[in-house]
Amino acid sequence: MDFTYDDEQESLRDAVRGLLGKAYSDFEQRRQTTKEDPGFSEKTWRQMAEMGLLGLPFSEDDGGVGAGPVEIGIVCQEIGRVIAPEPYLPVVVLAGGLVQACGTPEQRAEVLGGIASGEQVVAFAHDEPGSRWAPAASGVTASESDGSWTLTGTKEPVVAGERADALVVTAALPGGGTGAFLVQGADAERTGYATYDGGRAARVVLDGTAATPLGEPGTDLTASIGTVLDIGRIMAGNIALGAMQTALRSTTEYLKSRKQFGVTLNTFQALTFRSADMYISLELASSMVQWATMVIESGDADAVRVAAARCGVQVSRSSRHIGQEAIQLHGGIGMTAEYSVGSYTAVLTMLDHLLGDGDHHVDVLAAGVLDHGSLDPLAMA
Amino acid sequence: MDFTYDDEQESLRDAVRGLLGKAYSDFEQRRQTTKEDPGFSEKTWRQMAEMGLLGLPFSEDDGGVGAGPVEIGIVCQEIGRVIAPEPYLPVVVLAGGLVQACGTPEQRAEVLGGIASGEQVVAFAHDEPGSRWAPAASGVTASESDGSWTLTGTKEPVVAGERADALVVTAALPGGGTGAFLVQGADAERTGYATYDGGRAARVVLDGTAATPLGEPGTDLTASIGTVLDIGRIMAGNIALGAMQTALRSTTEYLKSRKQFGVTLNTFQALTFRSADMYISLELASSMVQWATMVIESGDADAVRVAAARCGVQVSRSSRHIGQEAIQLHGGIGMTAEYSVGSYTAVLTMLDHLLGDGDHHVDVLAAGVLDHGSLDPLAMA
Amino acid sequence: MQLALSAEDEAFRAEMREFFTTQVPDDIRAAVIEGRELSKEQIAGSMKVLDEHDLAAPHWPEEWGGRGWSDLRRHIYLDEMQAAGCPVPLAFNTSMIGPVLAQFGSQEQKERFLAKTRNCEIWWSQGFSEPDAGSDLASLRTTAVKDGDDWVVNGQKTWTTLGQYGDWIFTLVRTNPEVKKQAGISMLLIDMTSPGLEVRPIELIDGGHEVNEVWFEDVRVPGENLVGEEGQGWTIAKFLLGNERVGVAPVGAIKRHLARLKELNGERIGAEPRLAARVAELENELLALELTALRVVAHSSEGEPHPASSVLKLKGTVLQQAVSELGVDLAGPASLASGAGDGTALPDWTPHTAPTYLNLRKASIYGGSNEVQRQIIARTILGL
Amino acid sequence: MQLALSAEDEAFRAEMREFFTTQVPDDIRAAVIEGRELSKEQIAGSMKVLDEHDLAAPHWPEEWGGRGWSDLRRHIYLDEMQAAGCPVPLAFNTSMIGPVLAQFGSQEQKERFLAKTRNCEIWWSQGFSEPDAGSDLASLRTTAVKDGDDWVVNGQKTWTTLGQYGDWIFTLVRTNPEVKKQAGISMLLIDMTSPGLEVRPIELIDGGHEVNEVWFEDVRVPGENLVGEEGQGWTIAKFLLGNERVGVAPVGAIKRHLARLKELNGERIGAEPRLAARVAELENELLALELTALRVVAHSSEGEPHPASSVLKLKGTVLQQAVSELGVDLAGPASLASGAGDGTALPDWTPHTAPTYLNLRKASIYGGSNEVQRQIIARTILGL
Repeated sequence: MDFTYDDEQESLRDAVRGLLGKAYSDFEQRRQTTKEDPGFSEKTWRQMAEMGLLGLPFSEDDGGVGAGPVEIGIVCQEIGRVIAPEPYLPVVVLAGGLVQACGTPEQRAEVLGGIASGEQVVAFAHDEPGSRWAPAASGVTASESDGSWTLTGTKEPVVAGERADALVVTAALPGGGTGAFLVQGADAERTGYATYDGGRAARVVLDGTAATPLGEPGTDLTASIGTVLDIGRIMAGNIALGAMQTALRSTTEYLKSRKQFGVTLNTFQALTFRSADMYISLELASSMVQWATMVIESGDADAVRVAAARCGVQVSRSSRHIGQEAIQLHGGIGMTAEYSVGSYTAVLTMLDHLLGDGDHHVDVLAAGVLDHGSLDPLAMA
Repeated sequence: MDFTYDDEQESLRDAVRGLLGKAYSDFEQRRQTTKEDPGFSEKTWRQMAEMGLLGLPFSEDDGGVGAGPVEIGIVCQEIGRVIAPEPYLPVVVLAGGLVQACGTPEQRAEVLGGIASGEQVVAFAHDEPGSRWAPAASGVTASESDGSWTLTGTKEPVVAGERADALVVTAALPGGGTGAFLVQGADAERTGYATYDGGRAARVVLDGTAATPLGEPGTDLTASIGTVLDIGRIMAGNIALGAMQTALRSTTEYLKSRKQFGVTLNTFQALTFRSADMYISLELASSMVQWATMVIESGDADAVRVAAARCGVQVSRSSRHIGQEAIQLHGGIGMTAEYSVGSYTAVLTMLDHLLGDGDHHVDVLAAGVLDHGSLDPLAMA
Repeated sequence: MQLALSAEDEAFRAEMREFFTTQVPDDIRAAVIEGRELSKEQIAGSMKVLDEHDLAAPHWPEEWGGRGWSDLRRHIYLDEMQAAGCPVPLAFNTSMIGPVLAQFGSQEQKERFLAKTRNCEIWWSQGFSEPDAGSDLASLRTTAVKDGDDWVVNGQKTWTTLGQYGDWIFTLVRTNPEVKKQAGISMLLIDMTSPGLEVRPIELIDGGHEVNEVWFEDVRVPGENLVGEEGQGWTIAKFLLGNERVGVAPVGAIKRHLARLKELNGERIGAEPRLAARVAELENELLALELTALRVVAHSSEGEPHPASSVLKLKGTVLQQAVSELGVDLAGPASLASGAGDGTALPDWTPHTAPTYLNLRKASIYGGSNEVQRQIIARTILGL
Repeated sequence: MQLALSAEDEAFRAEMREFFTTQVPDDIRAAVIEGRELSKEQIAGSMKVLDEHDLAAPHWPEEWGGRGWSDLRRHIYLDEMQAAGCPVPLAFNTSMIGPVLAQFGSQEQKERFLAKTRNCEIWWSQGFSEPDAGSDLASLRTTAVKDGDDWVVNGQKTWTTLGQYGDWIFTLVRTNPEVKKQAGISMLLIDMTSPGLEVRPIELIDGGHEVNEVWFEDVRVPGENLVGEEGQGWTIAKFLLGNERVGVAPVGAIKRHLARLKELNGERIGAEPRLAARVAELENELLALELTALRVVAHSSEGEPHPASSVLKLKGTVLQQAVSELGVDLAGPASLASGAGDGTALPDWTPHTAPTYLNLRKASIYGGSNEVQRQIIARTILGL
């Protein structure tokens, strides 16, 4: 068991940090970028593609790099550090991840190649009104007629759904179970809007819309969707980890520089002690995120499911604690959109509710709490 | 709605404070008293009888004073302030309360008169191995033969069970339901022991032991037992309130006098802020205890049940917070038996588990949470 | 000790309930209940209705429109008002500058301002905080220099809530830089249409615009607009901030918010024991807070708030935030869709939950941060 | 990054598990697992067994019985030891004075003491804290005055854990009152049978006797018992306290405690979702703590603990206390019967829960209180 990066991983981190650190070297750049559609920088997205980041998890045959979860986690952490608004999680990890897991070789080559090169933004249209982070779909249904498939129903919210060139849409299959389909963006009725974290989402209405089944038509993909969501949860944890690091650093820097009553705020023990508690939350989250990221490598879906829940609980608790305290310790300025820290809290709140919040993950753990005596991290997965 | 004491209530408080404050004017007196059996001062108990405190809730016909719950609450708060070890709650509130509620006129006159005069210590033998604060009994069963009743089974822990002259024992009735019985102390096999709060409890083994049914023989008294337990919970809250007041005061006094690093501890903002949080916990508990005490007066068993749960949740949360922080802010000395504050935490812990802890009470509230829109304290009971 | 309301207070309560649920326009109440943003017209309109029935400022001196109610009645009034979704009268008018003018103002000031303050014909803004004087108010830098009969004001105020609607602003300014920090401060009333005064919006993290910077560049203020004596500003500010904290916990609004979440999510709450317990605990904490408010209010004396009112402010904001956090959690993935607008396919209460949660982080910062409240408790009550 | 253990480490782990579960006497392990108090003989006996297999102090220099293991192996060793219910070697011996003597002691001291320290033939006590020098250790007052070759010691130490069993005590004493607080402190090894030395018990709130006062009245200590240089005591103490914090979170013991509570209450946990969630959250926090320990341990360098070890100490004590609180709650009304003894009709694990809970309040006070740990984190890591 080893928690250190090797040289290549260190280089990757430095390169990503260089790219994103430059793109969002001050917070105003992020703010301006998120003010206008599509809510992220097409230029930065292209540069990420050029650096190979958008194809990082995909196999080389499919136009990717074939890197492992630790590498994807590094990219996600760096995204989190500057809360880069580029839709890496929904496009590469979720949509790309499901195509990688379930697509035919042709679909993989086409869709993943398109994502990796930056030519295609592919959104993951899974959430439905009334759904709560389950892998199954029910509000959108798939029909087949003479070998042609159509989808009907509404997906909302779909992150980056309006900008997307194509959508990976989950839908209830006529024979039961949930399938996934490729839909051309232009074929769906899309209404885009801004989200409170600076991103964009859309309502996607399908009404007999032409769709191509991902993989073997009619196959129930619920399990694969579940695993992709689990990997997404762990990667969301990586993004949150990077964001928490910056939120804490902003806070400690503020305490050192801001004066009240004639002295800097770090003179007030109550505030420094609370910063110490934030650091503890950060360290615990860091351990769980890194561990869960390594569990993905095991390829054991059950282990990944549990690891995603374990990581999810800790990240939820830590990110609420750190996000709330970061604003509080800043005081009024922390509430303003112009200053960075409030946006970090917004992103942490969004990540916490995107794929499952802490209480949701506790339910998973509580259901299995009697299956073991004590946990042994040296023998898990 | 009015939260102030009238003049008579103020006088009662001053009188009780005078008596108990003298009896336990310094903590060492309490410590010495609790070191030896029966764990309380027979002299103080007699003085309490002479002052009328032991018959306070009972009607004048039964040798009591006929005072209301607010007055009993005042006595309990003063007991809590010095954590007087006298068994007021189990003897007067619980055992006496059940006799008052269910006894025949003769039983009331005899038993309550005995309690009020201080001649009889009567214990409440209700808890059984495996029971968790429920009003029903199952481990001790009652049998009747030719109009004579006997009890068989084990009650444990029974507070003041060894010292008691008589016991009020709950038992499963042959025809179903739970009854209550008077048993002479000498007729039961009793094994007494010290409890961690400085008190005494006993295991009471009954084996065909002669018993007199309380009230009409064979009547199911579960509801009355439940109400007496609920009143006991609210009075336990009053004791806890007094104990929390002293625990907080000890803590703030310690912070003002104890020096570390050349200055008194109240120079450290992290500690004073935590004291402020303790004060908030105390105030919230105070409001709930006083309110719930007034609800008893309504005589509405359902309202009392809910008020006991509401008060119980808040007192549990507050007393854990204050008890734990009081020790922590004292540091090492707070861990010693010689210094007072640790014993206050022990008593708070005992009270929290005697008749139902916070989570237990939350279950009661959660079950009814959809029965109303919002709570209206001006229209409750 | 007495649990029940007297028959008279019960009748009073029924009267208040009847008034708020029938006399305040339904569209305004619906907006409040659903957590939508209110327009200036809605807030001022509601105050006008209240004032027409002498209900805008019942705690003021009776001479200026007050009612001489007991504290309990004032509590009932506020409770019923919030339960009905009637907007609470603008604090800047009725809780802050109104009582200040009644206490410290000249007869001319009282006659000129008090009635219009009560019915919101004048919308007041507050000019206290500055970029470098937040919790440490006494270090403020905005100056007022005497020029003939006028004062000339220069400097910058910030965190001016709803300053974009303001007609007048009451400001703390430094009139004497020579003396000890607090001693050199005075209070001026400034017409916000004065030349040289500029209001600049501050965008908040929920995307909303409710606070502002107010800049003063050689703004001339007639000498008659000084409140009280020159150098008395600090005393007046303490009086004002003390009033601000009384009844500052919006218990009624929090209760309404929680009740609404329960109603919208009854099925889940009924099916999930942990969720039911979370709601039950919040509800119980709210009850404890409300009972504490009833205790504290009864012990406040004129102008000198019970120090335990800091408990209400602190715990009130904590619960307000906790209920808003419950809202986001109940909305779940739908909470992302904050900008979805009217056509959304999601339940229409869900998109607003996250912005509300983020916006309410302010509650523990503004109006005396929770750290300031802890300090007050530690010093004033505990003597630490 | 690598999740799995190497084959060699796996084998090592199996070996440790085999050893601890078969070589350490069952009665000792049962006492640990059931949370009963251990006798001096049980603790020392277990150390003797460990030492016979070179497992008492694997982190010491190899020359003095250490094993030169990787940090991971040391973690596995501690983890398996605690999981098996083997008492952890006496910290005063193996974590405190042993490493100090190996680093700062004279050759004679090393030869005289180290082997007997390892196998517990000498039971060491710690003489650091004083009534007026708790967290503020540098203000200690116990004096040692040179008299010929000897030192004469006067003063009082307190919080000496298990001092009633002590053969020797390592003490911080003031040898030079003229210089700056820290500079005048030295470390002396004192035979506890020396005339003038008296151990007085301190009763704790759980009724137990585990700490003591140690009084010194003209106690003569041979000059050869000075560790390091005169005036070097503060440096040595910092070295020692740094070691104390490494691996200070008894993760294995907390896990064992929680697993036992689960086993004893499986039926209720299975039936009550809120209880299951509480257990699941605790278990998850423990996992996070253990993973953090694995990360931190791997980054500690000789004698200079990773500052994040304060995280382990603080969070470890919080979880230890939380698990003990769960124990009392699970015992419910039976927790009252702390003195019930063998004949009790209650489940035999229940009477001990409340005293354990009360006793463990010490965990966040002793060995550097959690306030001290927060200070270390704020200063050393966050630069505040």
